[in-house]
This record gives sequence, C-alpha cells and structure tokens, in this order.
Amino acid sequence: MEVDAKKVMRDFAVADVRPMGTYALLEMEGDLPEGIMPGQFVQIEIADSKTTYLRRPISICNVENGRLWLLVRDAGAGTHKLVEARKGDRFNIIMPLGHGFTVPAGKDTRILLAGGGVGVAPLLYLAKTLHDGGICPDIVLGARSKADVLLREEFERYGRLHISTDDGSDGTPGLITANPAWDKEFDAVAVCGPTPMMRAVASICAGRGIPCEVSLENMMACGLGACLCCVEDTKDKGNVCVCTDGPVFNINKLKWQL
Amino acid sequence: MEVDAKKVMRDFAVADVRPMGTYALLEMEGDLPEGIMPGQFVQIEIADSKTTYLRRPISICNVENGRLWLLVRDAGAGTHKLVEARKGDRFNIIMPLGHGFTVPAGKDTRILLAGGGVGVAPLLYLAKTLHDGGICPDIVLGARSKADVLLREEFERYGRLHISTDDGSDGTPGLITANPAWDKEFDAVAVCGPTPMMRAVASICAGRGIPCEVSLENMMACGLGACLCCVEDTKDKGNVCVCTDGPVFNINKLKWQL
Amino acid sequence: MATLNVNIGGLELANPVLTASGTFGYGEEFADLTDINALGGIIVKGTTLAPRQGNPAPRMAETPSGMLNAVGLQNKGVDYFIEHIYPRIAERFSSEIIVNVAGSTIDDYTEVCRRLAPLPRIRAVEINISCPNVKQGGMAFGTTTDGAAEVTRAVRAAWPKTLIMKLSPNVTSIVDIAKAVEAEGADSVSLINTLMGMAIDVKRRRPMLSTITGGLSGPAVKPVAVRMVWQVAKAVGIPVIGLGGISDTNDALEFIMAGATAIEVGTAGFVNPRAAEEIALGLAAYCEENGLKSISEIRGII
Amino acid sequence: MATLNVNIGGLELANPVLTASGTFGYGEEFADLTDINALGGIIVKGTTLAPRQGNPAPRMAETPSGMLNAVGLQNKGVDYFIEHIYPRIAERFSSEIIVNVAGSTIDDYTEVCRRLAPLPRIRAVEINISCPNVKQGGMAFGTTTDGAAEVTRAVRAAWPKTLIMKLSPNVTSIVDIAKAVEAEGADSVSLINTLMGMAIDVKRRRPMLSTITGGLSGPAVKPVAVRMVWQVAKAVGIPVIGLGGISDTNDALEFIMAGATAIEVGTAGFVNPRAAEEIALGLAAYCEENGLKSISEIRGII
Repeated sequence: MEVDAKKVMRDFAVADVRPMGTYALLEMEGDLPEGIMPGQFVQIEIADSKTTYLRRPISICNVENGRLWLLVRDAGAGTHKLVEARKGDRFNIIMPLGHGFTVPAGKDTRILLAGGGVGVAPLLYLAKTLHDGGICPDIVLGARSKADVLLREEFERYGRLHISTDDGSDGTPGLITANPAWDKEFDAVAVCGPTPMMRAVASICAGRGIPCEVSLENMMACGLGACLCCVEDTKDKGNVCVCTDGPVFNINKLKWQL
Repeated sequence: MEVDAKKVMRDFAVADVRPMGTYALLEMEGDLPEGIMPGQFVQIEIADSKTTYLRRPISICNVENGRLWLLVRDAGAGTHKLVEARKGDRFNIIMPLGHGFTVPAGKDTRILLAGGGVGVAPLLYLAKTLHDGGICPDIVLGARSKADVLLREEFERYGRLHISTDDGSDGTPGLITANPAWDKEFDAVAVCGPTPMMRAVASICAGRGIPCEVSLENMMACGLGACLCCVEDTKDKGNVCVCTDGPVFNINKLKWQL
Repeated sequence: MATLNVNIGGLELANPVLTASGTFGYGEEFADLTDINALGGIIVKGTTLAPRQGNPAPRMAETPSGMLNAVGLQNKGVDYFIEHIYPRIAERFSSEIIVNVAGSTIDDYTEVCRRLAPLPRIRAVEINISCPNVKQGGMAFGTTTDGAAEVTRAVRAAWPKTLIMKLSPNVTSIVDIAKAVEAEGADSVSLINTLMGMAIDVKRRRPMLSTITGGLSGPAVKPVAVRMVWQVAKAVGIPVIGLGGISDTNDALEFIMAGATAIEVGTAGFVNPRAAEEIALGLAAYCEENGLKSISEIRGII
Repeated sequence: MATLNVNIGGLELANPVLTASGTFGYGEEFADLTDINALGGIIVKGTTLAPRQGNPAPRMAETPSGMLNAVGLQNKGVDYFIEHIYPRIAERFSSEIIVNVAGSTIDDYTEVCRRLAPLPRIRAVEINISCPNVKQGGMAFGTTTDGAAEVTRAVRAAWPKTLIMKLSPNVTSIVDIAKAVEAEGADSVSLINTLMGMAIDVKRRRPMLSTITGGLSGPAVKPVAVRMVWQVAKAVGIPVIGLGGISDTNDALEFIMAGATAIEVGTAGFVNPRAAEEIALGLAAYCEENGLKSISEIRGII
C-alpha cells in the first residue's frame, strides 16, 4: 500500500484567475509539496466571510509549472469568495488530501475518463499524468451546451477528447453514456461528475466488467479523517471517510445499487 | 427642538483612502442625504468578516465636494476591514445618526474645539461648519508626538490650531488642558477624545462656567435607539441612548463626577 | 397571487413576519428606513407595570455571529405607553401591534394586561416569562412547568384577546413548558428567547456586561431555535411563532418548514433594518416561484 | 519562565490545552500538521464497548460560526482500541492520552473502563453522558441529576484513576448536574458538550442531517459555554475543564478567567489544525507578557 505524502498547511497566492461563467480556474503559486496524486484534493480556508466557517474541499485540477490549478464552481458563499478572488489574494491551503485515481503502469492500458460539470477538474490532472506516463486516454466530457465545456484545450493536449452536450451544440447530443467513445474497449474507467452521471457510467462498467473508479463529494468538515462527517458506506469496511479512504473509490467497494 | 434629518441606508464607494499609521481617512462617494450636522455619525456594515456581526458606528469627519469623510482607527476586526479598504470597495451605510454639536448663531461666539486620537474626527466637520458660518474657532489637538497629529492641514483651514504633544515634539508639551489656548475666554467648548481627556476638559469648563459639549462613544448595536444598549445615565431623563439623544451631550446633562 | 395570511389564535396577520420585542423599538425608530406596514405586525418593547431604568452600561457585547445583551427591560411603564406611545403608533401604523409584557410577580403581568385590554389596536400580548437579564425578569417562571402554567392561568383570566407565551430556551425540555402553557389556555407560544451567555474582556480581566451574564441572540442561535420550534410544533396544537437568528427569507422558511406559523425578526434588524420587510417580500416571491396557494402549505413539512 | 502545569484530579498536565473528543481523531490524523506533544493531552474519540457504525450520512451541516454534527459515536470498539490503536499512539505521543467513554447502559460504561484500566498511559477517562446524537448516547443520563449521579457512582467503582464527567448543556441547571457528579466522586467535569440543534435544506425541503437534529459546536456556542463554566466553577470544588468554541488564545483565556483549570479545543481544529498548539504557545506568551508565575493566577478571577 502506498504511503501518503506528508500533508502541509501553507499560504498560496492567486497568480492568475480565469473566469468561466459560474466557474473560475485559479492558478495558485506557493511552496507545493511533492507527490501530489491525481484525484487528491485540498482544503482551502475562506478567511473573510460572514457566512462560512469551515474550509472548502476543492479537487486538484492540475499541477503545472509549479502552479496549483483549482477549478471552482460558484456554489455558495464559500466558493463564491474563491470565484471572486483577485490576483495576489492569499489563501491558506492544506494538501495533498485523500487517495486518488489508480494510475495504470502499462503503457498500453486503454482508459476512459468521463466527467461533467466541476467534476472534470481532477480528470485533467489524471489525463496529464497518464499522458506523461505514455498513455493516451480517451476523455468524454458532458456539458449543457458548447459554451459550458470546461478546459477543452487543456484536455485535448493529453488525450482523445469526446464531447456530449444536452442540446447537441457540440459533439454528440445527449448524455455522455450515449457518446460513441463507448464503442471502444477499455481496461479502466475513471468518472467524476454529478451523482446520476457517475451512477450511469458505473452501471455501464459493471455490465461490461470494466474496473471503474468514481470520485465522491460528500459533505466534509476536517478533510483529515478525524471528524467522521463525510462517510460513505462500503462493502468491506462499512462507513469510511471519503476524505481519507477516498475521494476516489473503486465502484465495487461501494454499496451503490446499479 | 430641531427635526431630525431623514435617515437613509445606501451603498457608498471608497473614492480615496489616506493611510495614517493605525488610522485611515476614507473619502466615500454616494448619494449623500441633506442636513448632516457636525457630531452626527454613520453605521457602516462590515460585510466580509468572520469575526464581526454588527455594524460599526463611525463619526462623520467631514462632508466636502459631495464626499463623506470617515476617519477610522484600526481598533479590531471590524475597523481593520475599513482601514484596509481599497479604492472602489463598496460599503452599506446608514446615516445621518444622532444629535450633533450646537452650532452657535452669533458670528462673534468664541468657541474652543478640543480633541485627541480618533476623537478629532467630528471636530473637523464642526470647525468647517463654524468657519462657513463666519466663526473662527480655536482648535486644540492632543497627540502622543508630532507624527500623531491627525488632519493638521485641514484643521488649519478652519480655525486657529493649537497642538499639545506628550513628548513636546510639537506645540506645547503635556496634556491639552495645559495648552496656552486656554488662556483666552470662551463662550463654548466642544470636546471629543479619550474619556480622561473629556473629563479633564469638562472640569475646566465647569470651573469656568463655560458650556461644554462632549461626544460619547458607548458600545452600540442598532444606532437607531431601538436596542437600548448604548445608554448613558443623565440627570433629567435617566438612561438615554447615546445613539439618539447623543452622541453629543452638554456636560450638565450627564452624571459625571468632575 | 398566493396568500401569506396566517392566524395566531384568533389574531389575523397579513403575513407571518413580526419584529421581535426589544429589537425594533416601537417601529418609529425604523420608519425612515423600512415600510412598517409591509409587516404582519410589530411586537413592541417589553413593557412593565412601573417604569424601569434597566441595567447599567455596558449592556452589549458582540459575539461570533451574534451578540449578548443585558438591557434589563428598560421601559417607561405601561401607563406611559398607553398615554403617549400607543396613540402615536396606532395612528401611524396599520400592521398589528403586539405588546410584550414583562413582570416580576404574577400581579405585575395581570395588571399590565388589564390596563392594555381596552386598547382596540392591541389584539394580542406576548408574555415574557423568559427574560434572562433581570433577577425578577420572569425567567424563574419560564424555566419550570409549574411556574409557566401559573403565569399563563393568571394572565388568561385577565386578558380576553390573543395570548402568546414567550418561552425560554434555557431549559431541559421546552416541550414540557409549551404543553404546560397550552394546557392553561395560551393561544400561541413564541420561541426562542435568548440563550443565557457570557463574554469576558480578557485585556481588562472583567465581564463584557455589567450583569456578567446576558442573553445571546443572532444567527449563532438559529440551529438551537429551529430544533426547539420543530420539537414544540410537533408536540402542541396551538400555533408556534419561531424566532432566533432569522436574517433572511431562507432562515424564515427553515422555521416555517420546522412548524412555525409566524416568525419574528430580531437582532438581524440591527444589521439590516429592512430585514423583516425583505423577508415578507421574499416569502411572497417564494410562494409564487413554487406555486404555493398559501405559505401554510409548507408549514411543518419536516 | 511561567508554569503552565495544571492538575486535573491527580492528572498532571504540562499545559491546560487538550483536544476535544471526536474532533482530533487519535492525534495521528493531525500529526503531519501540528506537534501533538506540545499539547497537555489529547482526548480520543468516543469509545464504546462494541464497535459502532454510527449514523448514516449526511452527518454534518455548516451553520453561522459553527457546525452541526450527527456522527453517532462511530468507533471500532474498546477492544480494537486497546489492541491496535493504543500501542501505536502510546508509543508515538508523549502527551497525556485520555479516552472518552460512551455507552447506552451503565454496564457499557463500567465495562469499557474496566478494560481500559490496565493501560498505563491512560491515566484518565472522560465519561460522555451527553451525546445528543444517539438515542442511547447517554444524554438521558446527562440531563437528570439522578441519571448523572448513577453513572458516576458506577464508573467511580470501576475506574481507579482520574475520572472526568462530560456534561450536557441541554439542561435547565448544569450546576445541579455538576454538583451531583461531584458528590459521587468525579475528579473533574468537562463542559460543554454540543448544544442540540437542527438545520433545514430549504431547497430540498428536508433536514440537513440524517438524524434531523444534531450537536452544535464552534464559536457560535462560546458565550453559552463560558457562562456555564463560570457558573459551575463557582459551584463545585473539583477542577472544571472548559470547552465550546475555543479557537485562539484569547478564547482559552476567557474560559480560564471564568474558572476553567484546563480547556479543550474542538471544532476549531477543523479550520486550523494547529489551533491547539498555537493556544499552548499563546498561553505561555501571555504569562510572560503579564508577569504571571503560573497560569493559575488568573483562573476564576471573574
């Protein structure tokens, strides 16, 4: 079993902000720790807010040129502060947290990354990691319409990109489960997005007998495995913390009805 | 009895910030109400703060060229946010609040304004109002040392300025009560500053039989006379709200032991 | 257009939004800044038989997401209210005017009610048996079922109109207290009054309040208030008025879904004097957006 | 150099700073981020006789300046703790290790204590008679003087070392409960456990927690906690351990001035994992700056 990288708590400065409608991509500069795995997340402090008390868990979207990328969706007072952040603003971050996606060793592994909404965030760093390891993943992203496809250029750099849009304004109309990307054979699937999307992908994989990893987003307080608030029920170990045993789980471990 | 100006609640934007050590002078732009009297104050909302809940009462330092001047001392999380404010930041303000200083009608009225620390703020607008009314007030300001004398140039515009410093680095050494400004005769005195200073000035006035007005700073919640938190005990009416009956009181009304 | 009308034991309110006693003065203090007549009603300051000077300053301390107060029922007494304040506000405001009544003895409560009874615009009283800031502030009555029942029985005999009992949260079982006052004929219960708290000025090494302890209010107490409203609404048949940290429409909806028929906006008015009016408008908008014919459709759905 | 040493009914602590049960795991979870050995001690997760899966998710809701939790005493049971966890942390950490003990019956409590008694590094237990999140979580014991006394009596007979009773704030008189457990031989009381609260997801029209109600903690509850610590410290002779919303040195000093001999840092650790260590350092600095020979000089000065 891999040994976890040492957790650090440090201030990071916003080096660049890319607004994307209700989302924003923050590029943060600071003293990045070693050994960040795709699928891991950070706990970021929201210092100036009347209505938020706890940190916010944000998945690691990418690590590039010594910068930490965080893709944030404006989903409340806390994340709103992040989306509003200005260049130079400083945030206190605890990282790296949790267990990430399995990165296959074999260069010939056929892997599909499926994501939607803010769920595409951890898949970018996974795609990059696979790409750097000599694997060219298939990537299928779902969005409402063409304008809502996030990080398109970045994903194209690291794999074969397939798009599904609800309104058909880009790629294949409909859900990502209907995307022709699925016509191929895969040795592994990684999915992150809205729960219905993850369930749909998981059941396809169950049907085809493909190992499938999902990244969960349960409500979290500490992010360190201490408060036991973010638990998910598992077949072998019962309630486990998503923040430490996850956020990435092999679907076979979970008690999801597919 | 004068009729109070109608209170308004509006957003104001920071047009200019003048840092002064632990103080800052904010020049705010917005839709200023009519009939602001010297000695009145505003209730300003601290929107983005984990540790402050209530508004902060700040005296009106000046109204000039349609701008509201607020002199703020960094005295805690709330006022710290104000001192840190950047040009363009918006704050919600309720104003004008409370009853201010008596502005004598007669152009030949000999009046002394005495202040120290952040207490000089309301005296500037009073000096300006007197000056505009044809009265040239004597103004005595107390400070630790030369560097701590606030708004010197502004005060010089509106009256005869006398300085007292603890270390003698400017004006007369010692407390403002020892300043030669007191050698003259006065028809009225207005004082705002630390309580010991106000008590000292009040007792001089009591001794000389000069009408003396003090501006109080009791802890406040609503600023509207509803919560009854900021009361001061008075001879004729018992506990009254500093936010509505004050903040300016004739010393004869108060139960201070001089 | 959905209806926001609610009925509190005979008292018809145009909407469920009231202002909490001691936080909105007599309405006049806020009239420049918000439309008093947009509210279901206002509950005026705690009124006692004799005038009261209240506690010495300091009476207030800010706390995380809230504040402590120790006003101590400062008011000019019921006779002054009847002679000077009532005529002014009865003429100026069309929304309901409810008087919060406080006392040290049973006779205090009943006598104040008797004197208020003839006033046509006062259709309801809220009996404060839970003031934590006065030794004889009624909290003694409010923390035992017997004490609460005794006050209710006496006041019920002296007050023919709508009777609301304001309950203390500083008890092991607020449900037992609520059942006790219901059994004695209360038309409604309002909860929660402030939680008893304390803050210390570490620098000066002394309490922040002249009374050492005081009443905690504001968003900080909201989860406790929602829980108690939910428990009480399930346990009694009379309408429950919910208060405790309500700052916006979402907060008000939490209390209504927990079982409150009406709500009171208190401390939030110090930060946003328009909070109550905004909530009244917000509840109407919520009903529209969610196709409700009446706000009552979501009452107690938890 | 001032001393921060304090004594809790025989238990010597290098400083008054402890971590609250259920908020700091077994220390290991925080070891990358803060120096566990800089603390007076850690109080490990509520431990029961049999393993417990706890409540279903969602177990947490953020509230103004705080949070609600409904974990429901999830833990692997006392035998697993003794066999797998204790050896690890006893070897790794030099600061005191206190076990929080929870149960549904008197026998649960006593049996867990009997099994822990042989462990040399466990010099104290904190008996949780105030868990609001489990029907049989002991809050039934913690809300009556008889119940609290009964548990104390039984555990006192089974546990020879330092016995700390953790009290519930959801009562009319926490002073009466504290006196009752003191009379039965408790060496110390710790307070406050969480306030029972509730939050509603208005959009989904359902409770935020799977258990509907949960325990409120964080800065929001601090004024209530300071008040109760002050009341209890005046009323009992045994040392009081204060907790409830302590986030920094100033908060800790409030509790000590209110009468606390030691303090526990809980929810604040979720936001700042170094909070407890920073407070231990901050108390030392405070003593230096104020010329105190011992932190005890300011204990209970209010």
